[in-house]
Amino acid sequence: MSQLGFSDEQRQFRDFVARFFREQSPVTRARESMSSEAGYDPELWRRLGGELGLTGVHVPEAYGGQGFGAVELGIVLEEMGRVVYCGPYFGSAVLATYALLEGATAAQQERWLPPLAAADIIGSLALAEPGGGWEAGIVQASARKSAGRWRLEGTKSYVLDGRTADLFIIAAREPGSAGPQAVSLFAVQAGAPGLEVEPLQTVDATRPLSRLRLSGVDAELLGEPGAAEPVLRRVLDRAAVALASEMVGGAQALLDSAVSYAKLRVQFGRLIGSFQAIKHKCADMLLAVELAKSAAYGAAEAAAREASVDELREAAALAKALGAEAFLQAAADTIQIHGGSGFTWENDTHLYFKRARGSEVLLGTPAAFRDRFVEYVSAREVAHE
Amino acid sequence: MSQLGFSDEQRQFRDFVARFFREQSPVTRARESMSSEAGYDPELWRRLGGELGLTGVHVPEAYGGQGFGAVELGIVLEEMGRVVYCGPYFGSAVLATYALLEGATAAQQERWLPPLAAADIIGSLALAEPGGGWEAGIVQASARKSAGRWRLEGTKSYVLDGRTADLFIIAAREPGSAGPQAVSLFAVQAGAPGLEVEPLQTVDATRPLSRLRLSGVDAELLGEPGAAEPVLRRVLDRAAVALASEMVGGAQALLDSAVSYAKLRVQFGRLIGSFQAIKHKCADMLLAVELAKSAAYGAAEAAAREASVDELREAAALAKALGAEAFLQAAADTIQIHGGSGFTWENDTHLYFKRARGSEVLLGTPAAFRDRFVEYVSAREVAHE
Amino acid sequence: MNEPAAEQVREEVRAWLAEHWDPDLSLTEWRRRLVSSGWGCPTWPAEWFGKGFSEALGEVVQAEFRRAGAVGVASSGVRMLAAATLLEHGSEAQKAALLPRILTGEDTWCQLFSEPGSGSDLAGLTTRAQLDGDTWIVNGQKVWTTSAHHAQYGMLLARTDWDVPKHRGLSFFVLEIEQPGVEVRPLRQMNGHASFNEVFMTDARVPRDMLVGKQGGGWQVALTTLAHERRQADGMRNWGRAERGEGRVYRELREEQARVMEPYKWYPQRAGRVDLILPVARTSGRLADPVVRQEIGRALMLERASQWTARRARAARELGQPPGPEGSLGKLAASVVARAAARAHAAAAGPDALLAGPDAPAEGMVAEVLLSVPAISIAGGTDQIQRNIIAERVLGLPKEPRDDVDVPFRDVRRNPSSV
Amino acid sequence: MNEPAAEQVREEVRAWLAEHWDPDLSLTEWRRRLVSSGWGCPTWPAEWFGKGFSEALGEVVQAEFRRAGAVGVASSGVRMLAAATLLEHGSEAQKAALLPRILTGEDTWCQLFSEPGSGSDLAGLTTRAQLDGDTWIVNGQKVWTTSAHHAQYGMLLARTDWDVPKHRGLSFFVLEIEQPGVEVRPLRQMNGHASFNEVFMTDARVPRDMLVGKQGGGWQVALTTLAHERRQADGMRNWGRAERGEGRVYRELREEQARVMEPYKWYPQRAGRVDLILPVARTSGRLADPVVRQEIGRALMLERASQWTARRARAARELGQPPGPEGSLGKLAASVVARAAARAHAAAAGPDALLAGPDAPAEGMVAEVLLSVPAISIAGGTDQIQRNIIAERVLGLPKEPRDDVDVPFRDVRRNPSSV
Repeated sequence: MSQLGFSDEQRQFRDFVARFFREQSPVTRARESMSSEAGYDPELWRRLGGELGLTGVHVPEAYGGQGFGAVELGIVLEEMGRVVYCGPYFGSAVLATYALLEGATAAQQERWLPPLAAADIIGSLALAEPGGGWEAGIVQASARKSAGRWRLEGTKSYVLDGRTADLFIIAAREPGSAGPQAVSLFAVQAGAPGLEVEPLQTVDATRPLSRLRLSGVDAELLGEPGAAEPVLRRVLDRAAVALASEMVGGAQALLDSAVSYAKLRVQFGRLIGSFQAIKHKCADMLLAVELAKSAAYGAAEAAAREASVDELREAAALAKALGAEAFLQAAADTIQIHGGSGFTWENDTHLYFKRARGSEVLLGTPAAFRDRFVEYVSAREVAHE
Repeated sequence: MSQLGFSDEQRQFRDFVARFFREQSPVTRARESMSSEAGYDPELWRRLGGELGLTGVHVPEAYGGQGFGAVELGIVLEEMGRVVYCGPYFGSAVLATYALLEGATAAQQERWLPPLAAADIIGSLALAEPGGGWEAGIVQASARKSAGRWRLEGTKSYVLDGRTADLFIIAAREPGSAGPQAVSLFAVQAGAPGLEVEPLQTVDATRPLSRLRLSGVDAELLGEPGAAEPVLRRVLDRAAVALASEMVGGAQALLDSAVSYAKLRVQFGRLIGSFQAIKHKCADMLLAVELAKSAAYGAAEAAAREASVDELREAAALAKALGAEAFLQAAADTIQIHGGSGFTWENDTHLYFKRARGSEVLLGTPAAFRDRFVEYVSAREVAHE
Repeated sequence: MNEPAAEQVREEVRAWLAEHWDPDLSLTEWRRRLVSSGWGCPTWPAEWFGKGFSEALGEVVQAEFRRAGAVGVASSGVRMLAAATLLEHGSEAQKAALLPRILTGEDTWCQLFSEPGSGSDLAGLTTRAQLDGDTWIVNGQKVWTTSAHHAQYGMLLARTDWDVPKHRGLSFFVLEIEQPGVEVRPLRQMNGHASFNEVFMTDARVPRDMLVGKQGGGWQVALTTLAHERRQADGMRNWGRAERGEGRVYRELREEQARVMEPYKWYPQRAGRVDLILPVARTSGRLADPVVRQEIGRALMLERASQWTARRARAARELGQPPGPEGSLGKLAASVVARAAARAHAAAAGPDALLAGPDAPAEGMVAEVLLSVPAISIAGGTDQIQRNIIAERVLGLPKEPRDDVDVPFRDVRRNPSSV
Repeated sequence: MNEPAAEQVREEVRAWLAEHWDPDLSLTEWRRRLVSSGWGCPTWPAEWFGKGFSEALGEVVQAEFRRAGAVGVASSGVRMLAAATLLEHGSEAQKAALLPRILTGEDTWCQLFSEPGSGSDLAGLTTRAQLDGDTWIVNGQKVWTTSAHHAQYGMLLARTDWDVPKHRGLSFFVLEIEQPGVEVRPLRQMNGHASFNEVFMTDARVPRDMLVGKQGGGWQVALTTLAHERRQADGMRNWGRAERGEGRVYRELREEQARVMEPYKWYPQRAGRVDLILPVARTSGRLADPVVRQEIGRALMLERASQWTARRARAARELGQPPGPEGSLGKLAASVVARAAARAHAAAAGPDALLAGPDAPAEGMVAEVLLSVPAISIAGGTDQIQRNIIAERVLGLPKEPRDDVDVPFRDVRRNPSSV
């Protein structure tokens, strides 16, 4: 049972993070970053690591992290979501870092977690393939061992920060195998021979994606062979929670923007916020945002206290689905409330709208998570009978 | 391609039918009928047949009908829907009559259509079984021929007007067969030995349903053996169109009621219809009702001009799904606009609400029709490529 | 305000209970002891049947009562709204005369606020009270009154001045129900239940000393009632735990609870009975249908998130943090959950959604859900009013321009049918 | 009003075309012949470049043009709104000077109505025009102007009197765009297109004789423009059929059409591209997913019903029957269809909804749909305004109380940023 309260320390941490992003990375920064050569702001990124320790907030102190948990990670992402932070945090600090935390040997963790936690390198998890699916079962890419070396073949898609990543964690399976078993994780460094990175054109320019072509790429096995399935489940549940936090941050920023505008804008001699059509839209938005927040907070707590797999996956599905819906609806409503100007490039709303569209399908659609949620709840009910 | 206009004759017919129901069968009549012993008003029913010819509006003149088509039938049902007419019209004049028109031999038609068209007897189509489904494929009831006589075994459910019907048309299959083929239609008269009629308690008391238990009931084969599947498809497509017409009539009545109330009721010193919350709800209701009407009218035209099977089934699915959604939403919104009084027994809205709830699932849910619509449209597109 | 220590209180209450608690007393006898001792309402003022304790100390007392299995004062239903209102606004004489029998459960109360002509716009009510000598003469009609048919008293809000703005011309009275000028009629709802009444007042009489608060100050008094009503509605989920003890006092308590709960028995259906969705879907075989699962998922997710939102508000309160918006959304969230639940039930039931009664899914509960859910968006403030309140009070959006609040009520447009 | 017979007209136009139609003329040369002969706009008055024919006879002429493959006058884009407005409200001199070059296509027009501070509330605009001798001096900013960057003229609505109610202080002008006081800037939208402009007027000049209608009568004039705009928007679906003929006139016509259509090229995406949903779902393999099919079904059904609703309105018109409500719903229906289509596209595309550009579903069209659909609920009147109009004009619901229409505009609250 989740408690759903934040301690005073956590609230102070949130204030600190919120102030940092508000001041150092307002939305104008996302605009600059997304159209820059690198696609992110390397200096800001390094500050997140070295100066602030945010890239390692959830990494054990032994590996150079802060040793906090999923709740603090959720706070970071929520505040990043508010400003549509444009950088490799979600791909590197969440997906890749969790993959190493959950799936690598101690030696591998010692080697890669400190530079990841310090934002000295960028990590990227390459799981999905053309056609999508964020689970071990969909993996087609193959890993063949010969003469003591693993070689990867195949295509990965929707890979976050592929163009800028230093380290790829790639899921591949034994040749000829099928199903979620027989899938392993591998580490490949950027620039490895046979690894081709093709940037994809994305709806959300603040979250760059790539396609990876693997042609006999030399790779290092992470952890045990054939053990990727449970690892990926833990990683993806945690990542879904983190993404949900980012989405509720974005949704809250939209609500704030819509409400401020409705308090300023006059039409027909009245503030538009005094019209029921606008008022009720804002109230519904608030309800959706608060429900999504509760889901995200509850899920972060479940992840933080190493809840049972069942409890976490249920909460993660809830958080991801409600977060995506609230974010997308808030974006559409905020455009609508801003009227014509809400549809312009100059207005920030479209950055959130595009982030919402992208986040909706990243890691799985709300429909897929809704279906799973029913499965989980029903299974638990039957088990408890 | 449908034309979607009504001729002047059709408009006059509508005016005539509308006036009749408004004057002779206002909603109070439905209230009386639904709680009466018979469950309908036999005198009114006989007037629909003899005096007005409405029960045979779509029956060829050779069988004592008016010889009009599906458009006129749709007009009758739309006007009945407006007043939540409570009587066996849909079950007898639509389902049973269409079943005979489509699936009986000329001799059988000569025998049964005239009394049906004249409302001298009540017919009822018994197709669905416990668990539902309005298509030949679901039939489990069996028909065994021995010594030249057919005997039916099984259970039918959701049978309209079972308690008052004189003639049942029952779908049953060859023992041991499966799938939509091998299903035939049979005629059984009320009171036949082995036929047990159990009234079901229904959400919509204006449309009584029964369960039939068949224990070796002696039955007469209708038309050819094993030919029921295409017959039922034609019958059910036409019935879906008729039901859609009834639903848009109900939805229109609700909209009228909501709008009148919003023009009369004062809160906060203003007519409530001047509040955007009410105003926009009414506008959305109008849009849904008009879209549903267009679908129902287009589908009635397709049925009337004996359109291709493909065109009719597509239009019928459209009309049934949109009609059900518009009706149910209009009912919920009208209750809401009426506020507390809308939730009382005294207020007529609940009669429409219950009719809407029942009509939503009768013959198949909107979700099922939506799925089929996609199938049909997609098949046609591919065929035309 | 020097409070005794918790330990001391615990010992005192234990000793008192050891001496006085007796499950074979009649419920009224036992509660009279509670009232006279002050242990029944320890957080009430010492001079009014309480002990003037803090909430925390009150919790200590309650814990000892639970430990001993001792029954408390009558605390459910509309009577507690009356008690809270009288405690805050009543005269000395009113408190002395009315509070004890509220606490013992001897008196049942009802609330006479809403009228056919004023639902959302409560302050627009038109029931009229005119002073005639020492008696107020009341004429008008009230509606949505729970339990009026067995109530002794009604909290009556009536208009005593038509020449001032609407909120300023109302007065709050205690009306005796059992009198010739008051007629109570049951009001049947679309789901077949009749848990409310209409109350017709024709020259009904209220003694002058049964005005609560000031003449023309009724709106402020009613706000106290409404605030407690909201709190009670929030707590409704935990109601009606059956007491299981043996002895006369328990027997009478169970009867009292059954009587009090009777009008609310369909409220769980009104809220959508989310708990029944999966069982219904399993029984119908539709749990495997992906489209049905989406509807079910929507309802289950909204319900879960809604529960967690209430818990968030509670957690913030317990941590002493300022309340966020999450605390104001419960009523609207309940509507959203209930609607989603109704859709899920209909989808899960399939064609059996046509049926009602014992043959229907979940022994007719699904039918009852489908026919009860529309009430949740109306009762106790429509969704539209909730959205206005949330937008204005929580989000700070500007109010709609109004022309009915600053003018004499006499000049305000109102429903033609109202008196 | 003695009209010639259809047969006689048909022969006349045939004879005229046989003599004058020449696909090797320049487009302008040919259209000058149309203008001077009156065959280009036969339903226009005979004294204004037409023949004063009925719609029915006009149809006869058009049919002959189609038969001969002869090109017509310039009739697309904002210029025709200008023509209709001038024809109804322009002075003799304005009609004589401006109409011919509209019809030949030599002049392009734009519409200068909307402002940043007045979107839904068009009559609240604050662009100011002050008479200085024989010249109106205009200051202010307009927005959402299509084609301003290559227009010669703008239909300008500006405020000339601040001391009368808002609708009565507006005047309608013809503004020359190519002058120092007018600056046109492209306005980029969230979908990357820049099909509109902002127009800044700083001491821009309008000769006194370019006031259209009366001073202070601009609102009535603008209503004519808006009525034609609505009609044009309804007909938009049939636009842009490419002409296929050979010869200079056709070549120039195709160029003109491409230029006119350029700003509208994303409009089909804005409307949801329902036609692409099934192909996208087939390609992605998601057509088999029952949940995706529901979304697709919703969009396809709404689109079909919406088309049939338009057809119903047309049928009633053709049968000479009074128009029903179905004719007023097109714009709101289009929003509903587009939103359903966007949901269906997203569902059908699956994870590929993340992508844009040539690698993305339907060569990036799905991404463009997702980023364009939000505009359809705003442009040309938001959904909220549409619902108000439908509720008030079609359903007859009462208007909201307003306090901005009967007072001097000077005293009406307006956006702080506006001039």
